[in-house]
Amino acid sequence: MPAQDERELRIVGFLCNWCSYGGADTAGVARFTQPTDLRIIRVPCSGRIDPLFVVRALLNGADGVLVSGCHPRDCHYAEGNFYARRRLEMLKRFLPITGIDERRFEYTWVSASEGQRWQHVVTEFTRRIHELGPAQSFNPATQEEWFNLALNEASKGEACACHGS
Amino acid sequence: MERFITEANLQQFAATLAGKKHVLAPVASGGTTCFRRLVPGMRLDFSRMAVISPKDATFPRNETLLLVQRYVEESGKKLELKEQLPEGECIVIGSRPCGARGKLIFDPVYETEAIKDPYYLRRRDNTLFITLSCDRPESTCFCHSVGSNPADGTGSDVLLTAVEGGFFARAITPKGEELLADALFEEAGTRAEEAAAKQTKARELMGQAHDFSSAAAKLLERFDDMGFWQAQSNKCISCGACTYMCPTCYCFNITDDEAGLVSRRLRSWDNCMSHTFTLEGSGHNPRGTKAHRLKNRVGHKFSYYPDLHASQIACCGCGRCIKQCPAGVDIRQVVMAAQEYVDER
Amino acid sequence: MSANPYLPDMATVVEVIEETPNIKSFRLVLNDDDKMKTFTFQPGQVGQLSVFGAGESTFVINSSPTRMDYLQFSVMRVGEVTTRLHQLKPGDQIGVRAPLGKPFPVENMKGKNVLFIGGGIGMAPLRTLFTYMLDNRSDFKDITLLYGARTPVDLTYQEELPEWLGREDINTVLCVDNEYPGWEHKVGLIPNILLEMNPSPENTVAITCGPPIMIKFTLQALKKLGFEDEQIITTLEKRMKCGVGICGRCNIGTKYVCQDGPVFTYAQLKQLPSEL
Amino acid sequence: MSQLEELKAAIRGHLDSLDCVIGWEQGYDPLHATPLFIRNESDLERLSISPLAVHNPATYATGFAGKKIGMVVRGCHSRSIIELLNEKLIERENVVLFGLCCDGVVSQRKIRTALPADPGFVEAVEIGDDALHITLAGEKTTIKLQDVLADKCRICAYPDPLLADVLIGNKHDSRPEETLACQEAFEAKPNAEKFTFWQDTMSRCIRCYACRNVCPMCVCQDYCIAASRDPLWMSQENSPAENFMFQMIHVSHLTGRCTECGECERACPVDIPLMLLRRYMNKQVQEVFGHQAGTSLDKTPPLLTFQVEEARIKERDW
Repeated sequence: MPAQDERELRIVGFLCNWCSYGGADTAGVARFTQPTDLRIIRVPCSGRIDPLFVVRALLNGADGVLVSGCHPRDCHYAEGNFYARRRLEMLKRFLPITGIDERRFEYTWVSASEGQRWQHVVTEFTRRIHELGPAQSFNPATQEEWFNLALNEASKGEACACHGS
Repeated sequence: MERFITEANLQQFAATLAGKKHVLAPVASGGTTCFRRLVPGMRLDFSRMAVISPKDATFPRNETLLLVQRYVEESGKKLELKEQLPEGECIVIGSRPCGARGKLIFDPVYETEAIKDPYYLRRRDNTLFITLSCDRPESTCFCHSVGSNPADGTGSDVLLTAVEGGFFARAITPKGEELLADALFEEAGTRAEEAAAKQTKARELMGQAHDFSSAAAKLLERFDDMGFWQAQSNKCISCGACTYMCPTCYCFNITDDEAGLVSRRLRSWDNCMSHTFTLEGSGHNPRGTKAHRLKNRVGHKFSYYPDLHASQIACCGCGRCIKQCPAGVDIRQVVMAAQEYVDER
Repeated sequence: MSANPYLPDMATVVEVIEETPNIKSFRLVLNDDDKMKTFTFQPGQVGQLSVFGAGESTFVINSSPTRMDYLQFSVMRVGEVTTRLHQLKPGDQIGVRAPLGKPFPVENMKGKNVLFIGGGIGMAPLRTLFTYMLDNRSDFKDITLLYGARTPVDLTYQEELPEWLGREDINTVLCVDNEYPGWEHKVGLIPNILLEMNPSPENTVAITCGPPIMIKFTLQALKKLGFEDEQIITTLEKRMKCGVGICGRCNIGTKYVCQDGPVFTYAQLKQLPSEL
Repeated sequence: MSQLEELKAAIRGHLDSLDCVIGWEQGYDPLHATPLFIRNESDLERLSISPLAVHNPATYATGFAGKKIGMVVRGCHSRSIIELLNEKLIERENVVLFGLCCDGVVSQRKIRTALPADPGFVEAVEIGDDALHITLAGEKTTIKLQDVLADKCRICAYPDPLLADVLIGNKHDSRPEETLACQEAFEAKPNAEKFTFWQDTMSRCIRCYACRNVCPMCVCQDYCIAASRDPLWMSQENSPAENFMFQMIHVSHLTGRCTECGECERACPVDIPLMLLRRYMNKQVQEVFGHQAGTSLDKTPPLLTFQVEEARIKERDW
């Protein structure tokens, strides 16, 4: 069931096998109501998630990407999520310079027993993505869009007139 | 046929054409000048030679060769292949003589008795070149060393020469004459002489040409001298700026992309300076270092290709590879070094 | 081939043979009956196999033009395309661009002794010519096959080996690098076994294919046995894309392996710049 | 003795023990320099250290693995060397650093903009203390060095090499207080504008990988994931999205490692302002980890380590 009465959006979830995937399962078993936009990809550990997975998903047309792992100090592999936290934080901070709305990406921690927290996270994130609406394709979709883009950008002159290395 | 067109009218001519056809022209973009698809409203930028060559017109950076649709039916799996031959005409406005002539290097390779590359042939036959002759050479220009000159009309349909107030236009092919029939072109009057004088001056400014006549043999002689090639390639960073800028580099890659039940076979520019270009499945690489690769790049242009194709050097002398090289590798110098090499052993 | 040299013909996999743990042979039939009936090639020519979505790779057609029920290709699993090829099952669709390249100079071999020396997957290009000669046995004098692999399970064409070993009109020698329980044939490296066999170069053509290191030492052994460069033939491997001499990566100097090869005599190879 | 002579003398003393010393010489015209690999006295004669000599010699450092080489380094170049050392990609005993206290190098792009005609027509260049006198198509133009300094030099915090075996020139005692207005203006733009800017700019990219190959920190080179088919990170398709994907890869792999030498942007044949991405990301790294790559020896890049309690990463509420 979609969160809102709208078209389903494409949200990709990277969930660690040991905590968050279990948390999602717990939520499911408990029959908590959840939006269905999220497509879950199970990974061994949040430390397995290359931030480029997220980038690739966004450039391939995902409307949102959610990463969830074990709470810090609770990583099944002791320290995978500590590394993940640094990488994902940097990704989140990086997105604004690309013009991709950083709200389309989020990372969080959900343990296997936190079915309710999972329900909350996925509902909130899905709501947020629906508020943002479908993501714009990085490749202009039609010839006309190409033309408009090229003309608009040309009319602005150089975005960074002074740059020079 | 000889005509004249004012600068403003040329802009208008280009804009009108761009409204009807695929026009590729040098456009100022982000502080640089590149060939781009001209959109009505954009202005031609003739102030400098475009960084990227007009090769895209006849050999786009990537094109789909085939589309493949898979079906899973009860009777089994089925595949449907769709050939994706290019359609439509293209007009290049503002190429320089080197770029227009450079594309001819493709012909003996892409059209032989046995093999005809339909993608290239269609594009070539459906592309017109309105070329701008150069009024002064840049320090990287050496078209005169590879059998051309700054006002060479080879490979062009119309040759423009900048004169007072606009451009003197000479049709080189019947299709070029059709273009010049447009009402925006005026009587040429006495401008033919002005243009001729300009062209002569440009040629004089180029100075002494390099003599590459012994390159084919000398490069082969140096083939096994890896010390020579290591020295020549010291500063090379093995990127693809030279090959992708080059109007004559014709090597390509073929790769498949897959999404669900649809896949496509893509042809894209490839780069002989990259490690993967010749990397074999077994892990063996006959050109494992940048020295091997530079040897092949220079050898191909100045030795192997001329050997196979009537002594024609596979280089149009546009100098883009020199000007755009992040490390300043100068192909002229490499060839001269091979020619002048004295074996002291 | 079609007017568009990049357009593969569609074919159906009719049989998959697991030759060794990492080599499979695929038997294909072109979907277009007429094309299959009129398809001609010569021993040594190659084809490009397409697994759509993964890509294309070049393999020698290792069935014989004398046996045209199917086209056979043997594929070692090494990369993306070959891995996907190995997943194919009978009935699956595949693209084929063939024949490409130059064949073995069969005419020149008529009336001569022929010595085949194959190592591992290098047996594939020899198999086509070998089978062709078996089917035209009277055109050739003595035929000898020396075929080796690292271990007994790495020997391809196990189905055919008993026939080859059993035929009176050919001399087949098999070898593996080390002793293995139950192995009744020669033990040792191919060049050493070759020297042991001591074949006469008199009116003989030697055809060899295998891993680069084996070819290198086999060539040395053949020279030691008195073979002239013109009497030795091999086939080369290069990364290829277009297969028709355009894309520009398989050249050695002016020669394009996809068009001018893959078959070369040792004499021709010596004329080429050293970039194998 | 001029700085150049001082440097030559220093290099001369080491030549015998080194495979080569990497410096610069004049390139295809008097306005362009090119890297020089000095192996003997006659090579040494051609050495130039003018503000036109821009290339980062650290780019070549890993290519000489196992050999002992020398490099003439400016401040930013020394940062690249330090970072390479920190990541154990080169060995200290295999490099001899001839440090130049640097007053900045030029941006060829800015020169091009400042000149009345294409710099391709350059005939002669005279380098004064604070200006370039360029003869172009018969006419002489004077450009103030200050006006064409590379961006990295305008805001350079490390003009003096942070690591050197020989130091040439006078150390700087102050840092420029300039900021890059363009950078700040770009960062402040709304997402939609940044998005369309990159869409259009990336359509210019031809994926020549000059930005990658010139980067001293891009050490995978021949084995870059951009060329991998399995896993397939990128299509060969030359579209804005695929081109941008590569820049994402580059940024991601440089996080906490970029020494801001600006080579990627300089090398780009189609003038893509890649430093917009680099500087922004470096600022984030500085903010979160207090780290500046290549500024001190024996520092681990921040993404290769962690703290159990991250002082500056806030957990978000849900």
